[in-house]
Amino acid sequence: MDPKQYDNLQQSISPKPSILKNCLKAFLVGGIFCTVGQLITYIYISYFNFTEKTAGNPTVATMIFIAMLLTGFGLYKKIGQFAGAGSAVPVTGFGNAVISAAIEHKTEGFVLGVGGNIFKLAGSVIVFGVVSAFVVALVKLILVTMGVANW
Amino acid sequence: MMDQGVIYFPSKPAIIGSGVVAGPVEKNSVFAQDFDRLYDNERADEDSNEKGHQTMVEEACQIALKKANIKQNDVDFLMSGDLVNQMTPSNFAAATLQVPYIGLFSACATAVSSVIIASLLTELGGSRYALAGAGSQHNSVERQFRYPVEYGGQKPGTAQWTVTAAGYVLIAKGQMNSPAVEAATIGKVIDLQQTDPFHMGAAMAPAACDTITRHLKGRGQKLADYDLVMTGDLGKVGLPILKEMLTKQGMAKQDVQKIRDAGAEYYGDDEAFLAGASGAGCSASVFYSYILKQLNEKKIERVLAVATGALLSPLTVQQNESIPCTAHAIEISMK
Amino acid sequence: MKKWFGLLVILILVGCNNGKNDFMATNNKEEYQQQQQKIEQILKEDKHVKRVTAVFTKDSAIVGIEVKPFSKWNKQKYEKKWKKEVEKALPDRNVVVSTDLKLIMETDKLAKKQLSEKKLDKKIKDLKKLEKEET
Amino acid sequence: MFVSIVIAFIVGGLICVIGQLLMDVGKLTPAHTLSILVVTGAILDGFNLYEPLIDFAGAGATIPITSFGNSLTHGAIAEAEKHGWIGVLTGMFEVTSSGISAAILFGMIGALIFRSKGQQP
Repeated sequence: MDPKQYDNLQQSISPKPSILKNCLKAFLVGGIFCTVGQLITYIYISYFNFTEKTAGNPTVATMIFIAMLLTGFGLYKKIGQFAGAGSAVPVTGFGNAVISAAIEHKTEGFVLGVGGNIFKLAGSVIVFGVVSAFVVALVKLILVTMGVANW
Repeated sequence: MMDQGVIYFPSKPAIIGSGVVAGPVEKNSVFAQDFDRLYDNERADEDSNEKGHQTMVEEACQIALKKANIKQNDVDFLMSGDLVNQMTPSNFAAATLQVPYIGLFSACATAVSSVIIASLLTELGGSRYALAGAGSQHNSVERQFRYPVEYGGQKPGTAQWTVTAAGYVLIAKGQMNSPAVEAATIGKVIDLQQTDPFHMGAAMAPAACDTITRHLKGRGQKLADYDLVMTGDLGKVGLPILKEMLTKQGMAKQDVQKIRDAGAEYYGDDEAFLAGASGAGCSASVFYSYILKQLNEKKIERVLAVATGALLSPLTVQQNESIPCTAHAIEISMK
Repeated sequence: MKKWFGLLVILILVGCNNGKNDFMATNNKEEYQQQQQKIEQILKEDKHVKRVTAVFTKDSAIVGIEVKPFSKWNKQKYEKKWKKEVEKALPDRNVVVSTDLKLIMETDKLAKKQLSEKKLDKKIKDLKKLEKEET
Repeated sequence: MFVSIVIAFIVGGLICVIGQLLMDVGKLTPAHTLSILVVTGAILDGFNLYEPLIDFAGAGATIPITSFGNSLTHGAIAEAEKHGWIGVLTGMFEVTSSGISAAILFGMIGALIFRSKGQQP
C-alpha cells in the first residue's frame, strides 16, 4: 500500500476533531479568563493607585499567580484539555508553560533543572515577541525618518 | 518453511513465571485484577519518576522469580528495555539485579522483542533461565516525548495515554504445563509517511498488519487457528485501521473482527483516556498477566501477541520526519 | 463557581449605578457655576460622552469624562480633542482632563467630599501626576 | 461597567477562537500558535491598532498573549521616538517586564512548593 492510499484509508477511519465545538469551548474559557482579568483590573483601579493604563501590569502578574496555583494543583492541564486555545492564549497559558516546566524539571536541581528549562516552552514566545517588536519598531522608525508615516 | 523474519522454536521455551506491576491510575484498568502489584504512588515512593520506573522494573522481575521459585543467581540473562532516554531505568535495574543484561529498544514493541531474544537464547541452550520484558512510566515518557506533565496542552481524540506499568516473564527450557513460545516474527520497520505524534495508532497499524500477515504466511496458518490475536497499543482508532487493512488483504471478516488490542481495552470506556492506552508497559502488562493467566487456566490454547512500537524521537518529530514503526509478534501456546 | 461570578457582576452593577443618572456631577460651588456650565455645554452635545464628573477650585480643575462603551475604540483621539476644548474654556486654570476610570472615580470622590480649596488643589496635582504615569 | 466586562469577554474569547483555529485548521503546535499571535500583536501595534483595541476591550485585549507583542513594540517605538535608533533596542522591555518577571518568580515559587500532580487524566 502506498502512503497516499494509506493516508486516505486512515483518515476515513480516524475521528475528526469537532472544530466548531472546540472553538466554542475556547471562546467560553478564554472569555472567562479575560473577564476575571477585567475584574482584577477593576480591583486594582478601585482600591489601589493604578490607572487603566498602569493596572495592566499588576493584573498580568496576578493572573500568572492564579496560573501557578492552578498548575500546582494539577487543574490547568484539565482546563487545557477542555479549552485548548481558550486556556493557552491568555497570559495564564504563558504562565502555565513556564511554571509546568519549572515543576517538571525540579528533580534535576534548581540551577540546571528549573533555571535551565523554565523557558523551554515559553521561550519561543519571548524570542519571537522581541524580534518582531524590534523589526516593527525599526521599520516604523525608518518610515518616520523618511517622512512616509507618523508615530 | 523459511520466511523473512519468522522464527520457529522446536524446543518450545516455556514461560514459567511472570511479574506485572502497575501504577495508581492503572487500578481503573479492566485488566487490573490480573496484575501482581498496584502502587499507590506513581513514582513507587521514589523521589523521581525515573527512579520509580527503575523500581517497577526491579519489582516485576523479582515477582516473576518468586512465582517460579528461582533464585536471582540462577538467571543467566536479562533482556529489557523502556522508553526513557538511553533506557536508564532498565540499565539501572540491571545494575541492582546483577544478571547479565542487554538493553533492547524497539519502543513499545520491546515487550515482545525482549521475549524473542530470551527465547532464542534458551532455544540455543545458552540460557537456563532468562528474564525478559519492558515497562513504561507515564510521567517520564510524557515529559520526554511531549510536554511537561502539568502543561495544559489540548490532545486530540486520537492521542493515547502512556501506561505506568512493567511486565516481565521468566523463560526456561520447554516443559509441560507452562505456556510455550512456539514461534515469533520480527517486525520490519514500516513507514507510510504518517507524521502526527498524537495519532500513533495510524502510524503503527501498517507495521502490525505486515507482521501479522508475514507470521501467518510463514507458519502456514489462518487467523482462525488462534484463540486470541491481540495487538499491543494501537488504541481505539488504530485497531479499526488494522482490521480494515487486513480485511482488504482478503482475510475473513469474522476472524479479523476478533482481533483485540490491549491499548484499546486497557482503560475501558473512560473518555478521559482518549484513544486508549499506549507505552511499552501497556502491552507488557496485559500480555504477561491477562494472556498468560488465560493460557494457564486453559481457557485458550494458542495466542498471537503482537506488540507495536513507534520509532520516533522528539527530535525527528521537530525535524518534520515521518514516524517509522515496527511490530514484533510471538506465538504462545498451552498444551 | 458560576454563581459566585454572577453575584460579583451584580455587586459591581449595584455599586456603580447608585442613582447617579445625571449627566454631570461636580463639587457644586456656586462661585464656579459659570465654568461648570461651560464644560457641560462643550460635552453635552458630544455623542461619545456618557457622563462627566468635575471638580473646580480657584486655581485648578479636574474633569473626568466617561466615554460610551462603543466609542472607546477612539478614546485617545477624543480625549485629546476634549483636552484642548476644556483648556480653552478654562484658560486661567491648571486643568486635568481624563477619560481614565481611575481619574473619574477619584474625581467623583472629590466631588462628594467637602474639602478645602488647598486640599483639592493638592489632590488634583497628585492625580495629574498619576495620569502621566506610563507603567 | 457591565458592558465593559461583556466586551472583554467577547473580544478575549474571539482572540482565543483565532488561536483554536490556528491549532485545529492550521495544525500548528501550541508553541507555533502562540508565537504567531505574539508577532501579530507586535505588527498591529506598528499600525497603531492595538492600543485602541485595549481602550475598547480592556482585559479582553490585555490578557491574551497578543498584548505581549504589543507592549514590546510599544516600548520600543516609544523609546525610538525619544532616542532614535538606540531606543529601538533599549525600550523593548520597558512596558512588559511584569509578565516575564512574574512568570519567572512564580515559576520558581511553584517549583519550590509544588510537585507534579502527575497522573490524573
